[in-house]
Amino acid sequence: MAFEPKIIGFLCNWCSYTGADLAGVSRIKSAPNVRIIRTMCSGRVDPAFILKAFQLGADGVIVMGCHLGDCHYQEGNYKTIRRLPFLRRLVKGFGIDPRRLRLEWVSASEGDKFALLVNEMTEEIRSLGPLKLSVHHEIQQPVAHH
Amino acid sequence: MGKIAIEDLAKIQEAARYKIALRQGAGRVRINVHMGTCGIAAGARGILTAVMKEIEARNLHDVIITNSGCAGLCSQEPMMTIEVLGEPAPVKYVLLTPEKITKIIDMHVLKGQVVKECALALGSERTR
Amino acid sequence: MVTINIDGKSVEVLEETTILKAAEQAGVWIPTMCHSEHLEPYGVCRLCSVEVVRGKRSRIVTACNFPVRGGMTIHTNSKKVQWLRQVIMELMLSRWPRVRVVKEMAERLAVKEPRFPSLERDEAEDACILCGMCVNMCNDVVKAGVLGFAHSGIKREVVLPFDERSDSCIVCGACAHVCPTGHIKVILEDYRGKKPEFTLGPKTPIYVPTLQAVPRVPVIDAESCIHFETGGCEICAKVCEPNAIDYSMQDEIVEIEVGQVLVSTGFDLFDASAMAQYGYGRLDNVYSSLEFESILNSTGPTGGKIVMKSGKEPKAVGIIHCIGSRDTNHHAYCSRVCCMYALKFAHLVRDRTDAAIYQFYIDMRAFGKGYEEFYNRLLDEGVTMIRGKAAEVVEGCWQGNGEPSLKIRCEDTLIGKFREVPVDMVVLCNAIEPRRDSDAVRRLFSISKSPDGFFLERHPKLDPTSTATEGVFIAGCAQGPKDIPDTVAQAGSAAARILSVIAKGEVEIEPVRAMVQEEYCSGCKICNNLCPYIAIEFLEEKKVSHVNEALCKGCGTCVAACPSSAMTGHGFTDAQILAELDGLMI
Amino acid sequence: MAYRTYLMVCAGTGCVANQSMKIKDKLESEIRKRGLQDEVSVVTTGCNGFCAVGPLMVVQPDGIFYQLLKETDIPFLVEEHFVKGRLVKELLYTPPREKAPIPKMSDIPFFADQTLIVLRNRGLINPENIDEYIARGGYQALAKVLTLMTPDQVIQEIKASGLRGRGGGGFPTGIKWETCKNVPSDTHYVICNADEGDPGAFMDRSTIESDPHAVIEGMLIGAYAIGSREGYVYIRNEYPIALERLQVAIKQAREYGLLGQKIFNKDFDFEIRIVRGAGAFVCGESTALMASIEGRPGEPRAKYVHTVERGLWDKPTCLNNVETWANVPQIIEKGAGWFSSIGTGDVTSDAWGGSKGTKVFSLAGKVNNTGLIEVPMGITLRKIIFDIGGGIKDGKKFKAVQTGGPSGGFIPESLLDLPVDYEELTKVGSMMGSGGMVVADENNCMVDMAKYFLAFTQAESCGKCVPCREGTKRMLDILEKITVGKGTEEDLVLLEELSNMVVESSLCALGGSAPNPVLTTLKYFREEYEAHVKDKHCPGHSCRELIQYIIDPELCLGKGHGCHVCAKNCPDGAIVGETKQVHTIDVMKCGKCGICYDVCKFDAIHIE
Repeated sequence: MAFEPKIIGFLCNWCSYTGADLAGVSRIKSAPNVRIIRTMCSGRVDPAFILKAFQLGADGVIVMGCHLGDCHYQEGNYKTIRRLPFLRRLVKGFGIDPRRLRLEWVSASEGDKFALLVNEMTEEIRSLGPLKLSVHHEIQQPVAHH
Repeated sequence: MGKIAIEDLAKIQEAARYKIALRQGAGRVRINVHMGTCGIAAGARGILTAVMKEIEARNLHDVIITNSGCAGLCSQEPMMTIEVLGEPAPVKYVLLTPEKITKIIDMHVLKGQVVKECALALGSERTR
Repeated sequence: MVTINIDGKSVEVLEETTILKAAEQAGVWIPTMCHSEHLEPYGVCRLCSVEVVRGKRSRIVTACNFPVRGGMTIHTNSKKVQWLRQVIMELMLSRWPRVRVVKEMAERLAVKEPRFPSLERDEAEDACILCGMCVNMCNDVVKAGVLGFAHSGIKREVVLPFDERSDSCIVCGACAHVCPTGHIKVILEDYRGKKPEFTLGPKTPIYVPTLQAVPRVPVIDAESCIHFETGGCEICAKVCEPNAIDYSMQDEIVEIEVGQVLVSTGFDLFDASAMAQYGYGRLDNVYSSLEFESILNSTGPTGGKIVMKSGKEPKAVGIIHCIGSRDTNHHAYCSRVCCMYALKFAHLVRDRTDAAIYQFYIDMRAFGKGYEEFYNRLLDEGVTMIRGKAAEVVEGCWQGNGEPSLKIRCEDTLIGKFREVPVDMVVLCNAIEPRRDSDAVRRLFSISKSPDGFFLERHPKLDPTSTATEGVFIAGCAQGPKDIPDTVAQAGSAAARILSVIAKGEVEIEPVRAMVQEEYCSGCKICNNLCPYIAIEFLEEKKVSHVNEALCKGCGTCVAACPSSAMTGHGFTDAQILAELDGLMI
Repeated sequence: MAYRTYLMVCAGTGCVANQSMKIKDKLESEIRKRGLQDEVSVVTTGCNGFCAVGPLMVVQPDGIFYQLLKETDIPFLVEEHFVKGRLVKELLYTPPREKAPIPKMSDIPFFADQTLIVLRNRGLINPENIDEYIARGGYQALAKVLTLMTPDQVIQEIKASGLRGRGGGGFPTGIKWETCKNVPSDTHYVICNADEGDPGAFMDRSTIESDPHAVIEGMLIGAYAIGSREGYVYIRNEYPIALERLQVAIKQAREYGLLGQKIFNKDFDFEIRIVRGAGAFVCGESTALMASIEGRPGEPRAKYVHTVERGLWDKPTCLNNVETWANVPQIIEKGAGWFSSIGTGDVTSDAWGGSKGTKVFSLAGKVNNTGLIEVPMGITLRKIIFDIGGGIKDGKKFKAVQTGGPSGGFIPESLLDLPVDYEELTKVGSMMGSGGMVVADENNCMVDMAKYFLAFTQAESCGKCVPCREGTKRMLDILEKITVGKGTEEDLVLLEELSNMVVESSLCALGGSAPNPVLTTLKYFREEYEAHVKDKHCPGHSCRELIQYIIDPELCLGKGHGCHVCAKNCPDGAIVGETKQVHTIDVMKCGKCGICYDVCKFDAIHIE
């Protein structure tokens, strides 16, 4: 069966998570590949989580937050916009294609934009194929030990 | 003169009193120097100046100096008539010289005594 | 107070009031021709001469400016006074035979034919009778000091400086207002950049916005009020008994501590001039819905009479729906209320005039209770409903009497034909759109907006009147176009939500907070200036940071930034998120 | 240097206009030529009042009065009188209808019958020299007031003196000062009204030209009494010499500390500013004058609130005429008793009960001795006109005298024995007014004179109120109709009715008094109006349309032998006749210019 990418989405509670909810309410069809974690603000997303996600086998990570200026906590997304681009250059070092990590602003009213992003990301990761990291092998083995 | 006080008023008044008095034609003594052509020729002008000098020297404020035409006695020129308020008749003095003038002014004008030796006669036609 | 006797009646008045005022109080009429209550008495026409007797002396004085004193007897109609008035009247009538106020006063004083020949130069109906009221008004009240008298004696006349248009004239029209003969005309043309057009606005600088205004109190438009221009006039202050007028009032910024806010900032009307084809702002008699609403309003500029700019009643009225609504170039959404008020307009036009009415609609959305029945009633009343979006409004004159009028071009989809409907007046149903400053307001209350620009409610179905932000509620058209019943319902619900919180006395807040584990904290202070709410302070003695729980909103930014993971966030600890990650990976 | 003789050369406007300044220069040069410059001093003085015989000079201390001087007479005069001491008979004054000249000024009736208070210094002092004013006792009154008298005492003195306004109204000055003083205010103003707008009146001008300091001292005393620190003199711009002399006097007074701060080191400051009138007659009225000082157009306001309460810039203001102010120093110096001993009536009980002191009149018209006279109140018109005035010119018959300028009335011969004072003149329909006195003789047409004065007031009307603006215009139209022979009987009735209306309801005194000339001529000379209306004939022979020029055949042929001079000069070619024949005038063509009447040496032409 075709490769189904696993994408982790970190969504901020006030804008993108509500946008996603709106997409659902508006019955917009979109790919199920993105698995969502809700954080109070996109600023809460620690780069460590993203790396952990890749480590745990995620093929792509997308972080969504409010448009600049809309953040419920005034400046949360300004921190994110400094961390994420830096992180994207960093992951190259781990052999992860930067396109597997994206940062997008989705406001509460942009349900269709959320769906669009999800489909777009899914196709892109599918084209990139599964993420093969040397670390993946050890993980499988210990699991096998149990 | 700058800011004046009330006392200055009197001073100014005093200084100009003679001028004003003359202008009002008020005076106690009237000296009339006869200046007909012959009188002038006989030196009446000098007499007039002398009289004025004497008056000014003594700072008299009530003497009127006038001149008039010839009195008719050309031989006695220069002549002058002195009339004093309250005196019955004017006195005519003749053959005058500056020296006589001072004597006449002292004696007659100031003390009211006629200087006989210089006087021609008592009385003459009224000028007023 | 002093008592005086006027024509046998004894009157008590304040000392120093004029005989004229005392006479008014005693109900005695005294003729005046150069008197106005706004101005100091001028006393030049002398018509108001009366006979005053004090002790044994009687004399003739002018009533308008003679100060009253105790024990005075005044005869306002003695033989001598009547004779004086008659001769003066004859003089005025002979010089100004056709001036209305002069003719009326002459009649009242029974002066028929003047015994003097006319001067053959002031025979116009609006001749100047040299009463001086305009000059005094301009100099003493308005204080612009433009008008004045020139020449003396019989050649005396009122002049502008150098007989030219004066720059210090503030075009207030006070002189024309006070001129008894209409000699002074204010020329309505482009004068110093002020283009006087038929404004629906107020006629005077001080006005009550509308009789339904809350509070129903007059306001002063500082732009056009004489006082703010020259420091003069102040007539409104003089006539206001409770002297409630204080020119020095300024706008004040008032800060009020509140727990919760209901944002019901309403809507803006779509500017129809953006759709040039309808000629709004270009053609006469093309009104927006709100302008037509003010014409219908009985306290509005036309007092409720439906009139065109020319002042005449229209013979035919066209009402065009969906201007700016249901239009991808402007607003895709339907403004919801236009259909119904358009029907109301049609009904009122039918009721107040006998004009033919045409409505151009796409779909008649009579969705509410009793709405459909109203629509059917309108159909019975003979309103022509044309199903088809009006394409264009053009000029045309169809009544053949040279009266300018309009033509509406549209396609009648029901009969599949192209039609050109001749009308006199067009009413556009402008779309309801978010306020121009809604973005700023949104950021102020940190609430977000929906795709059409209105404020975003927490949940479109389950919670339309509150927002994602705690304590901020919305209601009315700020949340989206709606009519009055819906707005009232929303307002009620928002108020109820607010009251319920107030009733509880305290507010539950989510326990999401950041906290410093002092053992791990290395005192690096990275988190200190990170926090937008300055909730993290540095304890000098312990050399560790500490979170002020009251200020912290729990966004977690500091948790992510802490290099030694000393900062944890309740409810969103690292462990919890990582656990979620694990969960997602199977 | 004490001079023995002073030549008091008159430098009033009238004499200056007749070249008296040139005469003065000639005198000085002739005296210098003869070396008499240390004995004889030439002094220019203010107007002596005898304008008819100007330019004139008085030789003091002899008191000899020389008149009608010409520059060419001077060398002979200096030689004759100052060198030889003989009078020059031709230059002396010979009263009309008499042969012998009268050398002494004090013997000339024109001067002898006058009582000088306001004009006491005229001809005696040089007005531009403050010392001469002080020498004549000037500023003693001010010193007395500032040292010995309180403001109230000054006011009581003026009230006791019975002095009344010389501007024309005759309001008791003492009461005016007292009311003004008692009005509480931080500022009081004192004004001297030297506008003197009526034609033929020049009393104020001569008073200021001869003795400006009298006015200044009077204002100082008034200001002290009222408690004012600021005074204005509103003087006509058409009086250049008076204006200049006033400015010089004020400058000198200021130098002597008599104006400015701490006058006589007393706690009294006073400053006088001069405001020049722009030539409007109405600005002689107090409220119009004050409006003019404030820079507003000169229009009167209703005086229901008197200017003593609210005048200049709404502050209490005391406005008096030049002559009133000039009387004040004398009253203070010589006491109220002395002043009230002159004039009529009794003012002890009622301030309006009498007219005290003297009045300066400008005698003009058809009298021989036209000029400026100051006579005691109560003197009869006959004495003024015939004794002082030297009777009617050319022996013509007296017809009427007009007192009070254009606001006054005409008084017929029957009332010549009327004593001149406020009440009497008002009773007969005229008024004291400023003091203009114009004598008319048989050749004056009363209607024409009334028209002349009304034309003046109508032209000077400020136009503010309807009765005066419209009323005087219509009255003038009617008078014009009458003087061209188109007047009707109803016109006379209408004229009288209009006049009474204008008097009763006009806003200010200009309108209130403008009809007086018409009303008095109607009252006393009704028959002349009737003549104009019914027989289209002008008794005074001056209304052009109503007179004819006729040649008397006997005189023309008999004496003139048809000299044809009149025909040659007649502009209209209306005289028919050849030389040596009787000439006749074609009435239709005759333009009534009167040239033939003037050129005919044989008086063959007379007017019907």
